[in-house]
Amino acid sequence: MSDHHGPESDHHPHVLPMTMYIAVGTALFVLTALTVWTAKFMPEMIFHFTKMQVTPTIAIIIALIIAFTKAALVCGFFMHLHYDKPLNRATFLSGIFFLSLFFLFTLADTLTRDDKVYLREGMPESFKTLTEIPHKPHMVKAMAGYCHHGVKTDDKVHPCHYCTTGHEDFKESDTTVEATPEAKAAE
Amino acid sequence: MSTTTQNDVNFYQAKKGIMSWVYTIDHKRIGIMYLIASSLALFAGGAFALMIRAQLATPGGMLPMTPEYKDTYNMWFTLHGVIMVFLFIIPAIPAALGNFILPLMVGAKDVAFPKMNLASFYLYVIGAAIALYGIVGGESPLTTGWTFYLPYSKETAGAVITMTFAAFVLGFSSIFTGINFIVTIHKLRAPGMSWYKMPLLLWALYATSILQVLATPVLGITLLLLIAERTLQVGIFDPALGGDPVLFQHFFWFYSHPAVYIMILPGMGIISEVISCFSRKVIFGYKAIANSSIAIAVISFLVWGHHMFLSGQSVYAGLVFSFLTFLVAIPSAIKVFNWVATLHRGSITFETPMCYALSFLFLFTIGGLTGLPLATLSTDIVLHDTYYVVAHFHYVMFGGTVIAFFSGLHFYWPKMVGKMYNETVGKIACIIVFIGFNVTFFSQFFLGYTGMPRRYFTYDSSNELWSQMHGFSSIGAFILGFGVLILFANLIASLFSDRKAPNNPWGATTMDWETQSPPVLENFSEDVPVMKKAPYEYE
Amino acid sequence: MKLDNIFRYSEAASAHAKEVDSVGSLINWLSVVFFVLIIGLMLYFMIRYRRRSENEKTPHISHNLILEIAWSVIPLAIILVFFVRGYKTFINVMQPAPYAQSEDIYVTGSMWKWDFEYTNGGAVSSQDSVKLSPLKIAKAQRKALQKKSTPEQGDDQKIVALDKRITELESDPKFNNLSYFSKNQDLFSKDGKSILSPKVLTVPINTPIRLVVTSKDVLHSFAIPAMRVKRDAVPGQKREFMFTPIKEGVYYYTCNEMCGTDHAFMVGWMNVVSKEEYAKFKESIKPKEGGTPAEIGERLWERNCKSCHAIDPKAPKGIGPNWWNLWGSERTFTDGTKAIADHQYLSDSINDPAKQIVPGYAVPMPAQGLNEVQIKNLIEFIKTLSDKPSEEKSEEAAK
Amino acid sequence: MSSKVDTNKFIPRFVSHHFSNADQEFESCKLGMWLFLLTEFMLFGGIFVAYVVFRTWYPETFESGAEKLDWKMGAVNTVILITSSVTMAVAIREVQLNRKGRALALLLFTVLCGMGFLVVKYFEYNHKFELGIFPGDFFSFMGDHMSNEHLYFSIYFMATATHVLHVILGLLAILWVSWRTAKGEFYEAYYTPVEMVGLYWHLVDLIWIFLFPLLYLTK
Repeated sequence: MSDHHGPESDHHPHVLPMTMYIAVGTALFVLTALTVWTAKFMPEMIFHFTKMQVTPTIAIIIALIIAFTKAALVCGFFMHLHYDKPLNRATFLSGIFFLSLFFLFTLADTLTRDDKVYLREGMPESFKTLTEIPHKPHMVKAMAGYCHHGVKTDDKVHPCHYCTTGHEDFKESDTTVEATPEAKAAE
Repeated sequence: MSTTTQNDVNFYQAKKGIMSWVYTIDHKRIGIMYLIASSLALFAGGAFALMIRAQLATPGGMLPMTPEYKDTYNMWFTLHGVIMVFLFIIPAIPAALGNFILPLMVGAKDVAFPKMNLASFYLYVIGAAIALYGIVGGESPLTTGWTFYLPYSKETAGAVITMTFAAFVLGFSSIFTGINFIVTIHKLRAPGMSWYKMPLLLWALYATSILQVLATPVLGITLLLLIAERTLQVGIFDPALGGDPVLFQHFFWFYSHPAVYIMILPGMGIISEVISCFSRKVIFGYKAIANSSIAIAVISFLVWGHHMFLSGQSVYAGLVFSFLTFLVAIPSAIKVFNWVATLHRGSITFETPMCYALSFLFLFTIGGLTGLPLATLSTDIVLHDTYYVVAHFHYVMFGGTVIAFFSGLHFYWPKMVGKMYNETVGKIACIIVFIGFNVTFFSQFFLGYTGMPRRYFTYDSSNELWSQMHGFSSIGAFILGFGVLILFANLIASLFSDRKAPNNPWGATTMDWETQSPPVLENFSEDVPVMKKAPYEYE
Repeated sequence: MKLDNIFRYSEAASAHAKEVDSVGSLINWLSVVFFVLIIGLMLYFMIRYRRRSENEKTPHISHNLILEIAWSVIPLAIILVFFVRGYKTFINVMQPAPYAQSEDIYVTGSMWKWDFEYTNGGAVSSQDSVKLSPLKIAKAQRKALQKKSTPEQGDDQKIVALDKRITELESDPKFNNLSYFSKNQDLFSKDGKSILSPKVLTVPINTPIRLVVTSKDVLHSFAIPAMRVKRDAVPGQKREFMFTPIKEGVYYYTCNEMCGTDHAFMVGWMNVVSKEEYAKFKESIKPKEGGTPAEIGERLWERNCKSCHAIDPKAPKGIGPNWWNLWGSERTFTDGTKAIADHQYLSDSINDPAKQIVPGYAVPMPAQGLNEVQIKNLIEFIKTLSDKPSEEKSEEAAK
Repeated sequence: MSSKVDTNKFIPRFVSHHFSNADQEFESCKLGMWLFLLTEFMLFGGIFVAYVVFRTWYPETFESGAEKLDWKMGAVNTVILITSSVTMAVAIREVQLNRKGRALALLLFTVLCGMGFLVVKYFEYNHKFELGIFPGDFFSFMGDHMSNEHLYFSIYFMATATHVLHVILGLLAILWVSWRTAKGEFYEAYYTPVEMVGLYWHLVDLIWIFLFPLLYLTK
């Protein structure tokens, strides 16, 4: 084929300085540490000093802000969007745009759903049981013979790492230990 | 065109043998293969359509009313939908005609990623094979409708996993085509072709590709979640496990509403080309048509909820979606007005492609206007999920897209195969299709108005209007099927005729007509083809 | 035909139907105007500007800004009117104000029937529905007369009279909307028994009716075209809508969301009656309270089980097993195992009907959603259905 | 610049027939890759939408579910993925500078990190399965939990399994470009596949950046 082009019509790479990679990498590690700290340790500290609770909403907003910052760093520098053609940047941003439309309009429905139909006298019991399934999550306590982390209390193979002093919670709350077949067999 | 050299051998003769087709990365050959495959899908889907109409011709139907045959009808309309949507309408114009024409139109030697183009075709074939397995592979019939609504698609015994997986694979085929077209239009335009000098079909294909790239992945994850729902019982969409079946509809329509525009936009592009060409006149309001394609692409992402006004969606979301739905009507209307204005003071001839284009204007106008009562919230209460909806979207999908596909097929046929078809037979077929179509679907508006629900395999025999209209509709369907058969017979007969097509039989001005018919292997004889004059510059 | 009736939907019988229909007419008339305009111009241009010679020149008209703005803005203004006209009615129907006084009826869809429960705890059974359909009764009577093995004198006249009544009822405008199924019962039956038992929804006239819909299994959609209402029944969730019937009569309702094999049969009819009649009707379906467990169980049977399970020793074979002499008998199942019909077996087979099936009863019983007390009462009732004294039987079962 | 290329060391490469020059080819590939990444955003977007919808509906369930995950393992995996992302980015830089050996070493180190991620994920999954934490209806956890916590774990398993699938595909792609790097096919004028695989690998990292706080941290 006549029109192949040799290396003389070459592409010239845009080489970025090493310091940039190091700086961005460091920033990403620091932000990871920060997001862990804000989620796991900061609420306790704030509570200790100010007696204020960090609500889940605030926690998730903080986490998302950090996540978006990290994402911006990765996209901008590692994926070279900061230096790239506007077209590629537009491609990326259009993804964000249409994704946010997806979020926005789906939530516009799910957050304003009118299935909390005004309840009145006379709703039949059967109808009530049919329609209250999804919206009422409730706590299910641990089964007999299991600690609240879900590990069998007499399991020698997989001891529970979280109940540090033995299955402490289990001993406090559960009284049906005799009822389990294993316990009976042991006696 | 230079004198005959090695370069002027057309792409059919440049390489020989079956393997040269199997391994080809030539966009023209891939386009031809797509055309054959999707036409086969059209016939399969059409066969199901005729069976549906045969069943509904009388209230009692042709199937015995015993439990084992009720699912047969449900399977027919499901497969009609699945085959027509995923195997025919979505790939027909972009992947078959678009693949052939787009690189010629931009003046490129091929699409940007020829191997990916071939992969797209093979994914299509694999998807079609999986779908075929789902139909004849011994699983119980799929009866969910092409929408796969949960929880029914979770509880039914049908071949849901097979079919959804087929649609998943076909989705990737569609994505690959979309990526290819966007990059080709961005990077491989001929020197001299600026954005506003592109033919309008390119704008339409560009807008289509945006939709394919952005919307299809959501279908992918939706179908994956549906498969997970059936195999792992994940419960995200299952109310019995705390999930929400309406969320599935959001997921599904986030793809499937833009998909409606994936179907219609390329058709609109073809109509722009054809009307301008056969009116011998510059297209009226070029920028308006071009920009409205992009506007449709963007707004179509905001309106999916109008399929769900009554589906348990919040009424407030319904308000928002109704409002936005009205907005998307405007760009479509602008296009229609521009096409009609193009006819004004033209020099109009009525070759077969133009006949189809004019039928398109007629049918698409009806299709568009009958969409308004569905977008209006209060009237949608009456019409939702009735035959009115069926009639409306067939006016848009068949009267719009498929008629535009026929128009494009006749328009580009000389370029694709190098032979002219019989003009008279083509026109007769067009008239039969037009009449058959209107008889079939206009009667369904009356059914919908009087409350006949969709997807019923029988109906009230005491309602005379219903019996009459269903009867009309069934007769029309067979007329329509007959017309389509003549159409394809005419085209296939042309292959064996000796009417060689000139390079530019219609006197069109876009770059694709500058090559020979059929084109040479690398499309243009020149090394770097240059756009010489703007499109639609007829004198 | 009156001009404004060209675009009417099915018969309008609710308060908001007029508004809906007028919006529909408005849209359709404007659509006609636009259609005539567009297609008229198209046809005119086609004829006026057809090519007359090969060398025709066309003018270079690339665009006309004012024209283009006009045909973008005018349609936009028009369709915004549609939006405003449309949404008010929609909100009123789909989300009635919580303080609105209304008669509430709870609608449950399941494959493939609709159930209606009223605020006084009453529910309609299929049997009641049959009674509510004069046409059905007349047809059933005629059939019974024709099938008689020993015809009596005067039967012929009776049949003629019934035929006349049937024709009358069929041509009655009130019954024009009746579904196919009421008239073609025979087509929809299996082994001589109707597999469908559409229930009649009875509502009072001129009263706001609030229907709260849900579903037991998959998505359904409850629609009454004449009332201009429709809404999906989402399993596990409640949806409501409100309408005020303004015309007495019988109107059909349908399921509009694909829900499986018998989707097309998920239809029935709604009876709009006067307020007095409705009060009487509501009183008649009010569940009786108190009584012995067996009496409560009998009422449960009437409501939930009667359509499939007979309690009469002479009754023909039904969809489900006959309950006469069931208690304490030995049951053989399709997998060959056997069991004594004691309390455990009965409550098991009510809770999980598909687990053990007696040969000859192919259709598994749908889940009934009865609680333990109800099951106990039902079993007490089953115990009384025996030709032996009840004490003896229960002793046997105890052994 | 091309004069600097040692042609003994690198295999010269020609531009495909339908492109007019190497820049056009590179930019086309890059645009194509970005469009592909766009589809990946939308794909994961679906799962995130499901997450947000159910989180707003059942906040307690999600808090209870998040407590059952081991945030330390998640944090370790985040660090691993970020490290691999850095090495991948630097590997592309080395290819651009014609340093074949260093590029290869960095690519292989990236593969190692990816495998480390999979190993940690394996232990996490294994622990969940031992406790009976499965998606959806198979959820058979015996300890304290919310009544519909299987939904949280459905989303957790769907999201992480899809992500793990992407990690595996990414690793295969990196191995492929490592092999071609070793053969000397890439140099400053032609390194498109490395760049593309790099973009893909960063996407994998990008998605984990969101999955980690949303699934593990926010209770």
